[in-house]
Amino acid sequence: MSELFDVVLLTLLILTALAVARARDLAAAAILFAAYSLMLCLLWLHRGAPDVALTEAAVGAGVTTLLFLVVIARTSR
Amino acid sequence: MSLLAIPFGLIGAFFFLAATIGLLRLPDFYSRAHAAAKCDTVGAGSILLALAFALCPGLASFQLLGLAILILIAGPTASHALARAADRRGVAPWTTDDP
Amino acid sequence: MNPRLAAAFVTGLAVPMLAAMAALPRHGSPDQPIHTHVAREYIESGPETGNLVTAILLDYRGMDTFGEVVVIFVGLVAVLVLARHREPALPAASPSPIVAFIVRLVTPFIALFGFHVILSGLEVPGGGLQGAAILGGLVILNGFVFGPQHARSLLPGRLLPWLQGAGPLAFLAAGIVGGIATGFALGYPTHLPLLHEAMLMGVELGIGIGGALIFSRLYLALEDA
Amino acid sequence: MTTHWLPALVAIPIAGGVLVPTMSRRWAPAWGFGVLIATLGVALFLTGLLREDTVSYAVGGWPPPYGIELRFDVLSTFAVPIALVAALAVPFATHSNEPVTTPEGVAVILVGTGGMMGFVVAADFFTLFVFLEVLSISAYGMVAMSEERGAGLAAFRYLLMGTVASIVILLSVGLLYTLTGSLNMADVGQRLPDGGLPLHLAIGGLAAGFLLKAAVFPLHVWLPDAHATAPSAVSAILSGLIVKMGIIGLLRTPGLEHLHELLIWVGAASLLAGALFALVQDDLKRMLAYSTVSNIGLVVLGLAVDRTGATVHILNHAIIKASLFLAAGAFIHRAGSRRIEGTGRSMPLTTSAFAVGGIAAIGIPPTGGFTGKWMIVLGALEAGRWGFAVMILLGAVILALCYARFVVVVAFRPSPADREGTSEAPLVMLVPIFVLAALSVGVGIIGGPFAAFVGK
Amino acid sequence: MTPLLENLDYAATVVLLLIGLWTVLADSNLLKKLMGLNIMETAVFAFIVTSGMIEGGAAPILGPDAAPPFMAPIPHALVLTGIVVAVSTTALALALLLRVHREFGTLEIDELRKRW
Repeated sequence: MSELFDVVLLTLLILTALAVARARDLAAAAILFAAYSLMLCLLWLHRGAPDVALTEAAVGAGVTTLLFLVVIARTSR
Repeated sequence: MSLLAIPFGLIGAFFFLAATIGLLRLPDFYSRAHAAAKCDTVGAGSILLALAFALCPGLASFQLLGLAILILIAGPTASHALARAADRRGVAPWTTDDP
Repeated sequence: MNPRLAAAFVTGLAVPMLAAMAALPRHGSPDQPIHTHVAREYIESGPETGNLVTAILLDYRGMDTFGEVVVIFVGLVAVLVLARHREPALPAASPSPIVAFIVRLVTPFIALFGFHVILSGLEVPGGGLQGAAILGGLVILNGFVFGPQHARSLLPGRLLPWLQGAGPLAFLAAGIVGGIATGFALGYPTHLPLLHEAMLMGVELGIGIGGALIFSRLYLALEDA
Repeated sequence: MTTHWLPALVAIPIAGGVLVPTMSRRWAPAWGFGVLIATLGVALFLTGLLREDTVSYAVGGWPPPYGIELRFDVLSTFAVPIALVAALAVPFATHSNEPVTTPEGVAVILVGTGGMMGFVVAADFFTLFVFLEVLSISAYGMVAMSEERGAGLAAFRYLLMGTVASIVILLSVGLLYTLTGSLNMADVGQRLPDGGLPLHLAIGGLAAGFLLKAAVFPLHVWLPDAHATAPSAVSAILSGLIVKMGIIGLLRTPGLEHLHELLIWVGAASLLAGALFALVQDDLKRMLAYSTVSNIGLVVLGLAVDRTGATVHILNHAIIKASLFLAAGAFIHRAGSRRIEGTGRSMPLTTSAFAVGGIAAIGIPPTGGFTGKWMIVLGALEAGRWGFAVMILLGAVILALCYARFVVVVAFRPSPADREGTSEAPLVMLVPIFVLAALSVGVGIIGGPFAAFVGK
Repeated sequence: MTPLLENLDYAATVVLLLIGLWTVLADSNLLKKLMGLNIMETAVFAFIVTSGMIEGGAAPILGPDAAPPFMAPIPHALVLTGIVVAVSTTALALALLLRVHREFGTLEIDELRKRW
């Protein structure tokens, strides 16, 4: 049986993923995706995987989101 | 030293609570951003200070102090950039004339 | 695809997948095969101290990490083929003085932290790739605030084609040196501690610097494709 | 048996690819060609060694299952056609105005070749995945090299479906690892549990992912656009080599025998659907793309009834389909557009090479296409599935109609008035086409001993 | 057989994977499809990291203070590689989308079908 912290975090993760899937505004979806990545990073830290958490924070939430934002800005002007 | 953690933690918690209520209740983008910025700086700053006191003395408390300074720099800058971008985009501030 | 059809398909997939997940060994229990076979060997006979994940990335499974740096390299090169029609990127709207000041203030600290992460990966969480993402993110941040032209000026000009391949090249060099010293490509000579250390550092630096340049160039290519 | 040439097989093209962007535009194609010929030499040397024993290499000196193992076995002989086709595609592309032979373009082809080499010699599931990604990302980039309108969209759809396939494969590798605690293929095979839903999900996931990468009907929807819009030299690599990686992945999947019944039906459907779609195409490259779907179907069917035949057929088909796409590229180059009616009248050499390739693709003896197809037909008969043997022959008849039609269109239709005086293809195009066309016949003539070698 | 409740974390990763797959299949915007793909990828990473977890285990960083049991380190190494693969696929996909947008002026599937 998982701990309460895990259950809350996983529920939030699923809700955020659903929010990304349902968002109509692309920039909002990108920011929600960054939030999703950061929560995932928290989960991994809790799972004893600090290396993965650091990488997810820097690459998944950082670089990927920034690249998404560049493309969203360029395709909507 | 670690007794000092209690008041700072309470202050941080209070600011987080107030900022969250503000974020949900305030009428327009600028005032909500203002509330969120308080949450970032005072709230997170106090809690980090509280943690630093709790772990004092040690390397970790210095790292936490550094983190607090970083947040003190980054939070307001981000709020400022957001508000400025909104202003440039023509988001109008709320006034008392609005319903 | 029609959303309803897609929803039906996804729901149909959910049933067998969830059932299979229920039938897996309980996660977290120490007697599942994942903990009793290869991983145990690494923990028991691996290095005495330090970050085991980095040891696996560079040593036991070095070939995979070589493939990984090749993947980002080829991603960049493919993007560069696409971005040949370049329109000069628009200069950024004049940045707010506050933001500009703060970004100038923190840039050297973040750069220092990036290099720290690259080099300390052997002992604590971190490593070449994480540091590369931090340095690359720093260049992207500067591009957001001061415009892509400024971000481009932060990169080394003439050496760029060499340095962007630094990751694979460092691995190839380590592969050959290790091959001569131990008889196996990508072997690390534990009987020569100084060379061992130098090889690990060289590979980490190669991944870090090459990766940082690749992330920065990916951003620049998207900005003026 | 161990030799350092085995890691070198992967390292040489990748090192070459990493260094190309440092050189000037003029030298890039020559460098690429040289590196690929060197790779071909290594591949031939390793194939020669294989007559005595399988070659195995423990990277970093860590014995399997603790370290990564590379292994050169019968399936890895696919390294020879990989190096050959890639090497011939580079000089072929020097005449096109598409960016295939810019330093970046050559780098993509070289690294992609290295990825395929890593894929065929990997004896570890995660290494297999990593090199699958190297070659897939190169493939998406190769499609995007086309200047044609819509090529970007075709490449994006290819990327989307290819990445879904990769994700499914990674999930299955993760499941296998959770079940066995190991990633080494041989070790996983030994430690596999007897049954259970997770095992079936893992095997099914691997099969689904590789079938998607191999473009089997009805998962083929990405293939025609991607293969038809790509520059012709690249289409030869994509259709001849990269879709075959899905088949090699299937051949590496443990416990595939659980899925034989599925494979035989999917293969038969793909075989017929591909041939029928090919029949209604008016564009030569799209027809060739659908003919690839049909041939992949044949191979998937063959996996279930006669693995040796399937292996022989992917080797032969790589060479045949590459020669056909290069010939199509020569027609398009001379015609200046995709409307190629009558171009062949002034290009007798290319047209005859195309016809030879067509005969080989249909599978008429003594060409290379015959050996594998015949073995699969015999295998189907032996298994008592004579209905499938009939389907294979029916597919061959339909494909024969397709190829005959295009030979007629190219060679006997009058060409449009504005295009009088086209001439034979330039030498750098003609030589690669002829080498491959000659080989597609030659492999058939030595087919018997070759099949015996593969079957061993 | 363990009941699904005991493997709740695995079940959550399956849900995330399917949310991503649904976005890839059903969303009408190509950028959103790409985000769905990223969600699928992270879901698989979450599955792999979860499989290497051990109850009450420590992070696999050895040292004088660290005591077993340790989390299995190989899944962490695999996921690190996977994250890098994901970001480079995403970057290439974004470059392709810029080209699509330059050629057709839109990233909505319905519009693209009309302008093809």
